[in-house]
Parts: sequence; structure tokens; C-alpha cells
Amino acid sequence: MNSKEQVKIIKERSGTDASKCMKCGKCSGRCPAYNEMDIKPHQFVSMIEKGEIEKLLNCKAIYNCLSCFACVERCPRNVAPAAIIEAVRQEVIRMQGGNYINSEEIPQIVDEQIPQQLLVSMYRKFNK
Amino acid sequence: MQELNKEHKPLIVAFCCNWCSYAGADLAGSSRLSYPANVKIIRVPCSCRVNPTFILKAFQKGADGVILCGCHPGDCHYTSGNYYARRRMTLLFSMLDYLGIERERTRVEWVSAAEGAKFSKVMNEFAKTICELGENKRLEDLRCKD
Amino acid sequence: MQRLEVAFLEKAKELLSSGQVNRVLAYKKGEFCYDVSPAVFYSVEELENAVYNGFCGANLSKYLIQESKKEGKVAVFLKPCDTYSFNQLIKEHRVNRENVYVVGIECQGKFSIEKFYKTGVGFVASVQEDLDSVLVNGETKIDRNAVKLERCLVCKKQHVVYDELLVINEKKDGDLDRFEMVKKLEAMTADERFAFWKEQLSKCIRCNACRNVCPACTCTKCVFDNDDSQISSKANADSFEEKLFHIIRAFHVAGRCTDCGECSRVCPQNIPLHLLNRKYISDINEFYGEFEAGKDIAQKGPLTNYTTGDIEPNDFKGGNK
Amino acid sequence: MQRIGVFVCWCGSNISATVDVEKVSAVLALEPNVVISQNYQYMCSENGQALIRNSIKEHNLTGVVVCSCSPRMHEATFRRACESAGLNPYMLEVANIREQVSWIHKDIEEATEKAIILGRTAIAKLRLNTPLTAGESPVIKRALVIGGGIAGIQSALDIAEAGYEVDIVEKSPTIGGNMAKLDKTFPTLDCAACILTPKMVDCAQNEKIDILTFSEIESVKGFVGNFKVGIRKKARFVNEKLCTGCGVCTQKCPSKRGLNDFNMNLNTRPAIYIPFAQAIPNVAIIDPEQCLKLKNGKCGLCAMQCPTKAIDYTQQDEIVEREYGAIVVATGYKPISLENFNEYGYSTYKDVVTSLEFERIMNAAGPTSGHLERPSDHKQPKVITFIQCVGSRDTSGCGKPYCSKICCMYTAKHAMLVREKYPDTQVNIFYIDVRTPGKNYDEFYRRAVEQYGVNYIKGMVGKVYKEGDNLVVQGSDLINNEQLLIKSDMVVLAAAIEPDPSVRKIATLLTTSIDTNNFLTEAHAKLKPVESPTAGIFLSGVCQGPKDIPETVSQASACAAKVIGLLAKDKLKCNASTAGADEMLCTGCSLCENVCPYGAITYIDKEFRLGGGRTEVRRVASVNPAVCQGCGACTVTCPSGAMDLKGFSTKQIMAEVDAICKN
Repeated sequence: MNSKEQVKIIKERSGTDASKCMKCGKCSGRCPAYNEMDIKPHQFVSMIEKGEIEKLLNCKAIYNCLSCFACVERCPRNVAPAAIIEAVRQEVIRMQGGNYINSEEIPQIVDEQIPQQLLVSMYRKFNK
Repeated sequence: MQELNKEHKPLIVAFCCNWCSYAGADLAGSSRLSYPANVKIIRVPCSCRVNPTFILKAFQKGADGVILCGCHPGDCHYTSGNYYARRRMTLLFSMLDYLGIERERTRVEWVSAAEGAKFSKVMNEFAKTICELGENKRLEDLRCKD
Repeated sequence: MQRLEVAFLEKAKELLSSGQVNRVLAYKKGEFCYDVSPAVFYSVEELENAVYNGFCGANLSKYLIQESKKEGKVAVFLKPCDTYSFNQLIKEHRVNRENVYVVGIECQGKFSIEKFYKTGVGFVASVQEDLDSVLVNGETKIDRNAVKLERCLVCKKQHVVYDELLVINEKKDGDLDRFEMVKKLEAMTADERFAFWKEQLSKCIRCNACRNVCPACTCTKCVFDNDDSQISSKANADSFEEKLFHIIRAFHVAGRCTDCGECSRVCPQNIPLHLLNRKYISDINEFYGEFEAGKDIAQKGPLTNYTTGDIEPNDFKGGNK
Repeated sequence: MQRIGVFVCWCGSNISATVDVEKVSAVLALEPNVVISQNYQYMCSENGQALIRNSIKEHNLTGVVVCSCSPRMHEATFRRACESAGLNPYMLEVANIREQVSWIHKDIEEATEKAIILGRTAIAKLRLNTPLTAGESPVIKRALVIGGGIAGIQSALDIAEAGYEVDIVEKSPTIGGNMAKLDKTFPTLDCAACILTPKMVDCAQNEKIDILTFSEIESVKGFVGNFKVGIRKKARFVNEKLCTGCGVCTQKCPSKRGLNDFNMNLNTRPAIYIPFAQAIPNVAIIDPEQCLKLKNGKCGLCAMQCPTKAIDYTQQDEIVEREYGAIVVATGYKPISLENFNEYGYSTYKDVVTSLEFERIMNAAGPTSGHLERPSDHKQPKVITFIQCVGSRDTSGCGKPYCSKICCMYTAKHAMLVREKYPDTQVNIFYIDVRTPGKNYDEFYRRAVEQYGVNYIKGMVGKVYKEGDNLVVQGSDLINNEQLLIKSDMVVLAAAIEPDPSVRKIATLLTTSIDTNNFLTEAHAKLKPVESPTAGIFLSGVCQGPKDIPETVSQASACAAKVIGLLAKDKLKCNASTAGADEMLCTGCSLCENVCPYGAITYIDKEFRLGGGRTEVRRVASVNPAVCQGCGACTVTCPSGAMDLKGFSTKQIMAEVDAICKN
């Protein structure tokens, strides 16, 4: 698969239209994981639009995103940066194959206090 | 018979109000949004000028579908004309349906002057529906068919 | 029941002899008992021939268009359903109300002679009426409901406009659902409906009786007689013209038709024309709210009125496919 | 017998590329009544029109069919050509073979066939045309301006200047609108009151102008040149004629808890009040929600104190009916409600204010007498952060999809004013883009950056929250690619603006159209920007789209020019296509009268001869051709077919149906 096709797939999977972005930066303005991310939420939107797929596939930010959807909530143009981040991450996982977490392991490795949403998010991040 | 039906090119009469829908048709034209050539437009000042007899007459003379286009409710150039047209057409269409005549042959669409794309879409869809229905047999006058 | 006819004659005589009116519009005897027709009586002597019985079905209101224009006052005996038509004519400025003295007369439902024949009584020489039954030829007793006109089974009961009332007994029954047949037709498939109407309307001989009797069809010159209308025709040349005439006629009276049923009563071919009018009435009730033409002249007619949220012409439910 | 000329236009190659124009003119030449059929490159050109004119004369034509572009484009042109050759202009029909044929069909054979059918249809209709003459209706030489902001004031002053009478109807107790609330104006920084209030006074003193404040439009009837408008003068409980505006009552009033809406509710005012010092009219008004006398009958202090006995607790709403030739809509705007923008904490934190509230805080006549104080503790803020595009350019459904146009400039103004008066205050501005098209606008913005050291940050704010006494603004800096947390004492939101909500009702009453954002639609986006599609209704100011003051004033004057042009005419040509009843068929049933939207139909009792010396008086419909607009609603309502419409008669339309269907 070439990178053009990958971009197309990621765009489709995210279900969001990155061309609607007016580059206001409100997504990055609210991101709670901003400082941890090597590529910022607003950059995901512009980079996928420009087709800079290699950098995205190799970034760490896709694992730092909390999937809190604050960026989606705030966006004035109905673009969903978190969905793009998620789509890139899925692409990486699918390229690698395999699951990184097994449901049977969860009771041992997880703190009881952990919120349900995080568990769900964890599945999304580490499983195919 | 099947062969004949394929060759049948349905005739569609479109009554368009001068202020919105006729202008919408103009916009479809200037935007080069095509619709079948068998759609022929008659310009009327307002959708409320369209008498049920015009529609029946068109069917009598061999039209296979009749569509009436006017300004959107609330936007009538004459303030309330399309509201009257709406009631008249509802009752007329309901009566045709009651008599067992295919209700898909008649239609009302509100198309504004800015909706060239809608005009073309409506005409394409309507023409397709009429094509599928085939020739108008239940409301035609055989003498009028040459 | 004979008491009512006596009261009717007394009232007519009183109105004439007192000079309150100079003529009376009512019914006169024919050759047979069922052969009654509308007539104008100018003197007490002429009233010898006046009758009021179960065969006085004709709606007298339409005659008042011409009668009310003439010199002097005319008295008229109107049944409840007739008063609706009369009221609608007042609304449309077709009658001069000041010239008419309306006596609202009791009606226990009028007869259909065909229904007598259907009971197998043969020739009807005389009918003695009772509230619930009739005695034919002095020997056969028949349930009154069995010989009533269809419209009298769905009676309006109340007089909506009158100067005085002549009612001895309250009207009984007549509460059937008048839209029953319309609903039945709607439940048929489109092909069945088409077949039904094709059969019915192809009987039409374009005698124009329905139009001429209709109290809502009061045009000076009907569009079907007017060459300029582009739809004029004297006779149905084919099935299209049969439909055209009846659709347009029903449309022209839509919202104005009081459902008096005269069209079906007079049709020599027994076409159920009232089913076309009732379809409009039922649609109007369903789409725009209950409306009864002739009931309240201050109310706007449904086709000269609108609301911004009216149903769209493509969206009505319609009959079955 | 009609003698018809057919003229087929090539429209350069627009038509001739897909329609065989030679064939069209040749085939149409064979139609009955057609005596000449020609084609030409550009029928609308002077040469093309000359061809029509000459043919009319040469062939004694009684009618002309032009097969060309849409009649909406050149029907008027060809009508003029006919008229100048002595032919009645309504003896013309246009077959639209461009928009309806050549531009949408590719197949030449198919397109040519359709063009011929449309040509035949036009000929069929034309055979039944009759010469028409347009009637005339007089113009009432008085204008109505709805809205007394700067747009309405300017339009009214210009119309009055030309010598016509104008009424300004304003829904609030004073004219002045939003501009009266502003402190300074960009790009010159002169004080809004200094330039506005003299104009308000001019309005009050101009004898051609009648100001009706605290009044609303109740009903509108009629048409261009002849509007009848019902105006509701709401009760203000003070006799306007007697009140001198001395203000004694406002000082004595014991009920002082009412929110001062002129100061954006930042402080309170008495129940009887004068909106602001320079209010026009300078007359007090009682707020019935607050007034003790009106609420429970106990008080009456103001009436006792009033030296002119102007207080009238029994005053009622009053409806006045007036007639106008033209109507100007100048209903203006308001900032949007910020309820969908909780992230900025507007409803949670007192120190988050809108720009219009900030105007009042900075205004010398405002609640703080012009001292920069934050609302929570009246301390002078040391760090102020402005956020632009709050609700503008928002397609998510929370705000407005359009650019509000004025926010970039007034935010730069606010920043400059703060830095000018309080140089030790830090000013940050979050922006998406800075838009400054306008004379001296970009220079103004650059001055804010270069001379006043305003910190412009390209990025948007994600959240405003409180930490101790201060607000923290969390936002992105897209240039430095970092996320900022800025401690601020005060946050100012440049809220989007939207048309004043009253405009919906007014648009309905005036039957003019309104777009999805509630802005009134102009008749043509480029060529008729101040006319509404409804004749006689004109648009001034923000009701048509976001505008700053200079633009509003220019549009208001343009609007006035259009109104003056209309009022200068003594008579207007009416629509020639009017309805009329065949009196021999009319039964006088009143159905048509009930559907006429213009009240053009009345009934008369007319005497008819029956023959033999007898006569009959019948009630028949009579159409006023000056009022009839030609919609045709009556024609279908009429069961007898007595009512018909000239130019679109039943026969003509039926002939068109025939012509289309027989092919």
C-alpha cells in the first residue's frame, strides 16, 4: 500500500473532513495531553491534509492521546482531531498486527479505581 | 410490448412559478446541470395560477407526468399564493389517488431561485420515476394521441 | 306522521293568507304517491295540491337563487340538510335572505323508491308513514330505515338557519358513519379503485342532472358549457372525459359541498357521486381540521384559507398501493 | 389574423453550438401565422433589436417570438424593441432555448427538437396574446424607517434632506442603537457619542422627521408606493409632550433595582429612568416590572415630584395607522447569546465580559465612569486577555458560520485604548486570522502591535478557568507550537453578532425574504445590494449582513438615494398582467375576494340589461388594476372561470399545454 492510499484510508476511517479546518488551534488550546505529544492535535489535521503520513505513523503522540475528545467537543468547524489520531493509531496497529492486551490479563494489571472510559480507551489503543 | 415500453419517451410538463422555480431552472441552466430533454417548462406567475384543469388537460393530451414547482412556503413572491396552491394540489392529487391513478405521476416541489442544483435533481428524479411507471394509460384521451 | 303534513298545510295557508309572504315554495303531488316535485304556490287554493311526506327529498334551497330575486317575500320549507345548502348560498351571496321566510320543517328521513322495489312490494300505490315503519299499499309493513335514502342514514338533524321551526317529533337515528364507503375504497388497491371508478363513471351519460340539481353548482354558465374554458364538452367522448367532468365538478364544489346527496339521488345511472364529494370532505377534515360547509358562514372555507404548516401535496397517506 | 415574426438567437455560440438555429428558424417559419422567421448572432445587441424593429414595420407584425435566453434576462429588452417599433410590448413571447436547452443538453438533435417545441409553444401562446397597458398608481411621498440606530438615522436624515417626510420607528425608548453604547470608533478613535449624538439631535430637530420611540410595527398592508402600516406605540406611562427630561423623577424613585440595559446590565437604574444623558427623545419612561405604583398601587412619588404633571400611570398602548411610499429596514444587530460557549466561562466568572460590555466599562458615561475596573472586585486589571471569533466562523452549530466582520477591528481598538490609558497593563489577543480590509484598517492593527505592544497570539483558547483570584486562559500558540496558560485578571470575548431577533416578524409582515442566518436578503448580491426583492422595501445596515460604521453609513445613504428616487416619482407603472372578471359569468360568490393577497377585489352591484327593456342588478367582482399584482390565485378559486389573468390567461396556458403535448 502506498502512502497516498494510506492517507485516503485514514481519512475515511476517521470520518472527518480535515479540509474544513480553519487553523484556529482551539483543539490544541484545550488538549490536556498537549505537552506530552510530539505532534500536536492541530498538526494531525494539517499533516493528514498535506499527506505527511510517514511522520504521523512514527510519532509517539498517537499513544499519548487520552481520547478525551475535548478537541472534538471544542472544534468550531466539526473537525474531529481525536478521530484522526485514532485512525492513524489503528493504521499503525494494523500494520504491526496482533493485540497488545488480553482481556484475561486485565484484572491483574489494572487498578480497581481506574475509570471505565480509560479501559475502553486502552482497548482501542493497544488492540487490533 | 416490452420493446415498445423501452422506446417510450415519457413527456413531462413542469409548471414553474416565475419568481422562484423558473429562476431556479435558469440557474440550473447557467450552472450546466442537465435534466432530461423531455421535461418541458411552462412559466406561470405563481404556483397558485395553476388550475387543476391544466394538469388534467396535460394528461389528456398525453403527458406522462406533471410537476408543479413554486417558491418555498413562506417565500411566495405574492406572500400566500403557494399556500393556496399547496391545498389545491393536495386535494387534487388525493382525488387522483382515490380514483386509482398512480400518484407518482403528479408532484409538487418547492424550488427557490438559488436552488439550481435542486431543480435539476428534482427533474432527473421525477423523469426517472415516470420512466419506470411507463406510459400514462389511466388519464389519457386516446383521440389526443397521434 | 299525518299530523306533520296537516301542520305543514296549515302553516303554508297561514303565511299566504296573512300576506306575510306572497308565495310558498314547497312540494306538489304527482301522478303517483312517490312522484313529488318542487313547486311554487301563489294562493291558498293552489295549496290543495301541496304535500309533505317521505318522498319530498328534493333540496329546495337552490330554487331560492331565482325565487329570492323576485318581487315580494317567499316562504320555504327546508329540511335540516336543506338549511346547510341554503346557508352556504347565503355565504356566497347567491340568495337574498331578506326575501325568504324559512320554515325549518321536521324530517324523519326521505325515501328512495328503488329501495321500495328492492323489498319486493311491487307497485307502490300508497304509503302510510310512521316514525319507525311504513305501511305500503295498506298491507305490507316495512322498517323505515330499509327504504331511506343513503343520506338519511347519516343525517345532519339540526336546522342551521330558519325563521321558525315546525318540528313535532325529534329525528331518530341516522348516525351511521358517512365515510364508511370512502374508507372502504381507500383500503382497496389502486387497481381495484381504478376498476371501481371505471365501472361507475363509464355509466355516466352526461345528462348533467347532478350538476343541475347541485345547490353548490350555481354558476351562471358552467365551465363545461363554456367554449372559452377549453374544457367544455356536451357528452363524454371517452373514459377521460367521464373522469374529467366528475373530478372538476367535485373540485369546484370542494369546501362548499354540504353533502346533501342530491347528486346521487337524481343520477339516473345510480352512480354514487356523493363518494367523490365525501372524499374531499374527509380529506379536508383530516388535513385541515373538521369543516362542515354551510354550518357557520363566518368560518373561512378550507380552499380559501391556509396555515403555514399545511400538509405537503406529496405527503398525504392516500389509499393503498 | 396574427402576423408573427420569429427571431432565433445564437447567443454567440452559447445556443448555436448545441442547437441547429438554422433548422429551428426554418421549421418555425412553417407554423401557421408566422410570416417571417430569422436567426441572428446576438438578438439582444443593437443590430439584433434593429432586426426586430425593422421586421415589425416591414412585415406589419402583430406579434414577436424571440427564441433566446431566459425571459428573466432579456424580456424587458425585447419588449422595449417592440414598443419602439410601435408594437404593444406585451405582444412578445420569449422561448427560453438557452437555459432550458443549449446549456443543459449536449445532443444536437435532441436540443434542436426541444428548441423547436419551445418555439412552437411560444407561438401558440402568442396567438392568444392581447395588447396590454400597464396602469399607474400614485406614490405616497413619505418614508418609514424601521430602526433608529446609526443606519436608520442616516437614511432618515438623507431622505428628509431631499424634502420628504420620514418616520423613524424604534422599539426601544431612545434612538441611537448600538452605536450610542460604544466608547471610541475605529480607525480614528473619535468618540462615538461625539459623532452620533449630533445626528440624533438633527433627527429630533428636523421637521420632516417624526420619531416614534418605544414603538413597533404591528401590521403592513399595501404595496410599493402605497403601504399602510400599523404602529404600536407602547405605553411608557409618561406623556412625551409634557416631559421636559429634567430628571427629578429619576432621582426620587425609590425602586432602584432595575438592571440598566443601556449599560449592558452592568449596573442598576430606577424604575423611572431616562436611558442615557443624550437620549432622543429626552423623555423619562417607567419600567412597569419595577414601578411600585404600577405593581401594587403604592408610591406615586414621581407623579408628585413631576413639575409638568407628565406622569400618566393609566397610559395604554396605542395603535397609529400611517401611509408610506417606501420602507427602510434598519433593524441592526445584537451580540449572540454565549450559552453554548461554557469553555470561556462567561456565565460562571464575572470577570469574563463581552466586548460590548467592555465598551461600557471603558466609556466615560458608563457604569465605572470610564475607569477600567473588573466587575468582580472593581480592581484595575493588570493582564487582560481578549479572545476573538467567539461564535463566529463556527459551523459546528454552536455559533454562526459567518465572519462577524467588526470584531478584529474593535478588539484592536480595545487593546490600544487599554494600553494608551494604562500602559502597565499587559494585553493579549488570541486570534485565528486578523481581518482588516478597509481604508487605514491594517495600519490601525499594525499600530496596536508595533506602537502599543499588544501581544497577538495566533491560536485559540480551549478553556478559561479560575485559580485563586485570577482567571487562567489555556490556549494554543500555533506559531511557537506551544500551549499557553495565561494568568489574566479579565477576559474579553469578541462575541459574534446576529440580526436583531425582531427582524423575523418584520420580514414576515413585509413579505421580504430572510436567509438561514436571519439576515434580510438583498434583491441582487452585487447589483442591488440595498433593495429587497419586495418592491418598495430597502435594506440599511447590519440587518442585511455584518458591517462596521463607515459601511453602514454608506449603505444607509445608498438606501436613502433609492428611496428618494422612488418618492420623486408621482406615479408608478403598475403591473400590466392583472386579473379581471367576466361580468357575464361572475356569480358574485366572493371566493376570489377571500384569496386575494392584496385586497384588490371588491364587489359592486351592477345593472345588466336582459333584453326587452328589462334589467337585472347583479353583484359582480371588480379588480383594482393598480393593486392587483397578477398572481392568479383568484382565477383558480373561481369555479365559473369568470376570473382570468391577462398575459397568463387560461386559454394561453392551455394552448401551451397543447403545444407541448402534441409533439
